[in-house]
Amino acid sequence: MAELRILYFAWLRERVGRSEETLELPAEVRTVAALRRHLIARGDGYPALAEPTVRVAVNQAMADAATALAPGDEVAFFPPVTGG
Amino acid sequence: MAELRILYFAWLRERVGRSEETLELPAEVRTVAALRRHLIARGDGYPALAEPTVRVAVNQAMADAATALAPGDEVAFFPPVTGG
Amino acid sequence: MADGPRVAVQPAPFDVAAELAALTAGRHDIGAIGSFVGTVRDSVGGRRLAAMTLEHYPAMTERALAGIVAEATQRWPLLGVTVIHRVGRLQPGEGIVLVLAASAHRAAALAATGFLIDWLKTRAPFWKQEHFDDGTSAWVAARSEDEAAAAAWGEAPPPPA
Amino acid sequence: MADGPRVAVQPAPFDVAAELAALTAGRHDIGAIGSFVGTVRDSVGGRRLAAMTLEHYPAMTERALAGIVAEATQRWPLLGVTVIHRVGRLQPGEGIVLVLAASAHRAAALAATGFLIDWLKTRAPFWKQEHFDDGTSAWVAARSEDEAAAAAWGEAPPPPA
Repeated sequence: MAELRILYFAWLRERVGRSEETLELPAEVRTVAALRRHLIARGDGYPALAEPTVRVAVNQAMADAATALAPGDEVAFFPPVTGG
Repeated sequence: MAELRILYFAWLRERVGRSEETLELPAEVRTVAALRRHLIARGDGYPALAEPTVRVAVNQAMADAATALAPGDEVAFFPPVTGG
Repeated sequence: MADGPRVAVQPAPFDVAAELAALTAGRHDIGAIGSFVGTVRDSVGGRRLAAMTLEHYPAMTERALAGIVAEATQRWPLLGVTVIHRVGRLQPGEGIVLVLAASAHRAAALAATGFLIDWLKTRAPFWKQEHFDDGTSAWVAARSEDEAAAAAWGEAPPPPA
Repeated sequence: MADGPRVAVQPAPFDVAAELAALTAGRHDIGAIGSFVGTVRDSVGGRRLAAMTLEHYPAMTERALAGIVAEATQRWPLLGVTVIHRVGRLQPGEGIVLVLAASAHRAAALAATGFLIDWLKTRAPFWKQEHFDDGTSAWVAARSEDEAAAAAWGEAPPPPA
């Protein structure tokens, strides 16, 4: 896969307006921080990703802004968890 | 009742050789400490009451050496508790 | 607590599911239930255990347990408490004690559960005697860790004689 | 642990008695079992709750729970662990989460129970949405007390982005 799979959960899913999408990885997007900027620039519901509380996981493991991305990765954005 | 009821539990019951007895309250026995001395002086198994870990309850409430005694009281001697 | 705490001392086994159901029956204000079950192990210090006998001081036991429960109820906003302690002869694997504490939130439920079992272990008049496979028996000695655990909750009653 | 921990994420209710029985079946080395049950309350902040929906991130959830259980198993000498978390729509009074931790002694069982639920609350990808009697819904906000409770156990993983 040359694409990223991107998932959204809880109120972020509602604000973005979708639960998942695929994205042909742009050349300049090499980190979580760059992906987040790229998505926010789309406007519509995406600026919700700028909320400072938003968490991110890459390939089902918690990640941070500096985490590197590669084609085929699964990236999930979500609010702080509230289970239990 | 002009008598004390005295109870013994666990290994103290085994050492003293009985689980309970009644005692006509001697005039000089007015506290738990005095009762303990009075019983220890009997010899046989009673010196087990001198063990420093022995606890005492008067009328089903934890007591100490200075607790006053009166006819009709129930006094229990026992080792540190180990339930749970 | 709407129905008051449930405190029992009994030779019969307890049924955790039934006790949980009774504690929460018709209650929708409970958000968290902490529980503790103590059971008889089959070996102690490398020796095989055949059985255990729990002796108690009947006239004092339920009163002591009720006092411990009252203290917990003062310290935390509890919506239900159950304490059941067995007495008599128990086999390895059998339950000895059950503590349940319910509250709106987990911090109170879990803290109260720990408090109840720690205080019960040092303040309720039960004594354990272990019966080994080789036919010998021994009274369990009180552990200083248990005293320390109980004391860590603070405000201990007057020291015993 | 002889049989390994049991971790499940499911829409169906859990059966505490059956889980306890499975955890302890044939085991006589267990002396203490701590447990925690989280349930749906019928009111929140003075508003009546009609139901709650638990959303999760399926590909990540069991992995996150297994990681939390592995951490508990490293920290305490556990003889059995069960973690079951429900997803989907739940009614007031229903169970949300069950944690069981068994050990030879109570200190480990109770500490592991508290650790498992504290870490689960801040590290497992579940989100609660509350549905009120008036037809409105709201996502539950994360509580700073939960972060503090989890952090108090030390050695937090790297902070999220």
